[in-house]
Amino acid sequence: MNIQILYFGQIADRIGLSAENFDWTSGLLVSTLREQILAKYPILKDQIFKIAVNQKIMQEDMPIPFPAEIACLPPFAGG
Amino acid sequence: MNIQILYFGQIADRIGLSAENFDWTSGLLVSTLREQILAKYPILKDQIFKIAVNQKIMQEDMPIPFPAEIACLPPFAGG
Amino acid sequence: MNKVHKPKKVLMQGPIDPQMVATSLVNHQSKTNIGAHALFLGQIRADQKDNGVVTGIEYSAYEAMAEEAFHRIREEAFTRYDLTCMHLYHSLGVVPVGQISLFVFVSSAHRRASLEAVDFLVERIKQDVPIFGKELIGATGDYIWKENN
Amino acid sequence: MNKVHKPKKVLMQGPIDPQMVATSLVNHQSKTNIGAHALFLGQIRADQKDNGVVTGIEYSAYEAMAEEAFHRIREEAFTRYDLTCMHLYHSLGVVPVGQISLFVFVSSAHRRASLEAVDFLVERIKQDVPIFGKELIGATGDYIWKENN
Repeated sequence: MNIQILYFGQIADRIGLSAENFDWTSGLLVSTLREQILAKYPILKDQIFKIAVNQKIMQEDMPIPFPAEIACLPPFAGG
Repeated sequence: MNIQILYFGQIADRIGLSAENFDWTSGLLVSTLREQILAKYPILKDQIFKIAVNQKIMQEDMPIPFPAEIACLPPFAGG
Repeated sequence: MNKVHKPKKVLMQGPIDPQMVATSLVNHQSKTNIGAHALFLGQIRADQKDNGVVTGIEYSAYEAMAEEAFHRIREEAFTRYDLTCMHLYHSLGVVPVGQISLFVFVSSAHRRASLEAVDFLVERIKQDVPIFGKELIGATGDYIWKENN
Repeated sequence: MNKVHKPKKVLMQGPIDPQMVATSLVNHQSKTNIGAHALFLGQIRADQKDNGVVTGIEYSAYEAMAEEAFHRIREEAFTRYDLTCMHLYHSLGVVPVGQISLFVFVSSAHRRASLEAVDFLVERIKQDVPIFGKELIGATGDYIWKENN
């Protein structure tokens, strides 16, 4: 099953992509998803980012529900 | 010799006067001047006020120089 | 920060026009070292008193001493905080309910300086400046002398 | 203070017009329980970078989450401080140097509530809202991604 991942700011800029699908399996953790993203995009290895699940910043050890809207968020710059 | 005393706000309002002359003698203290003002205007007996000499708030035990611009200042209400 | 700032007249007759706020901002858009503006405006409240509702405040001041006090407060703020600009305006005369009687405008490169300075300025203006205010009550000419706490 | 406040859209395209500030003030002059307005405005600085001078910031956001974050911050401020009104605006897209990208407007009966609330709001907006900014450098298309500290 697929979940959509949204990329923002310098992350979208670096990988040249603002959204794509990833494979979801039951019990998928935020940390595992992060590893998959870093494996696919080595250019992000020094990039600090938070992962939001359904618009909430998630701890790394939390499982990702299905369906979910995932977002990779680089440091904020509002204000 | 005469010094001018300025009255402001509710003090001027209560005594019906915004300026008048008082007698100055060498060594006149702020506290003595305050007593003279209160003796002349008993209506001020519960009135809180500061005395400014040449636009500076003065301690009660300070002598008043000559010449000097004296002001009786009720509580401030700016802002 | 040792530059001496030219004394500016703070007291002005009547209410402060909200349009002055927009004009002040526009005037600072060419200063491209500014990153933050912090503003405070005092507005007259229709407070309920024993004998009626406040309809306005009539301000008076020991003007020479008040301007000097504003000047000292202003210099102290420039010494304490890393500020680019500062503008202060306070009304004299009658300011009706809903109208503005105090306008504090501070600009700085970074947000903390202007936020802290505006707080400092408002407190010191209330405390140190010989301005007096009559709260006008109802339509009958009643009034109460206001005192800052 | 348990009243629920209708979510309002905070994000808007392009710079914030200083005229909006005057209009906001005028719109609050009929609220005669207001005694204090505290405002904060963020303006784009022409910072010197290694490869040139900043000419503007291009903002983007995870818009749905950003609006939700603004809404939560707003509700928290209403809970913490005794406020009458609160209005927040943040730019998206390009905001040139000298122009305004953030406008925080807080009104209260007494000064402390609005002064403290505006400080709280500015810090929380910087920290909690997924807004991203590209500092545009010179005229050559260079840029640096901005990060709040």
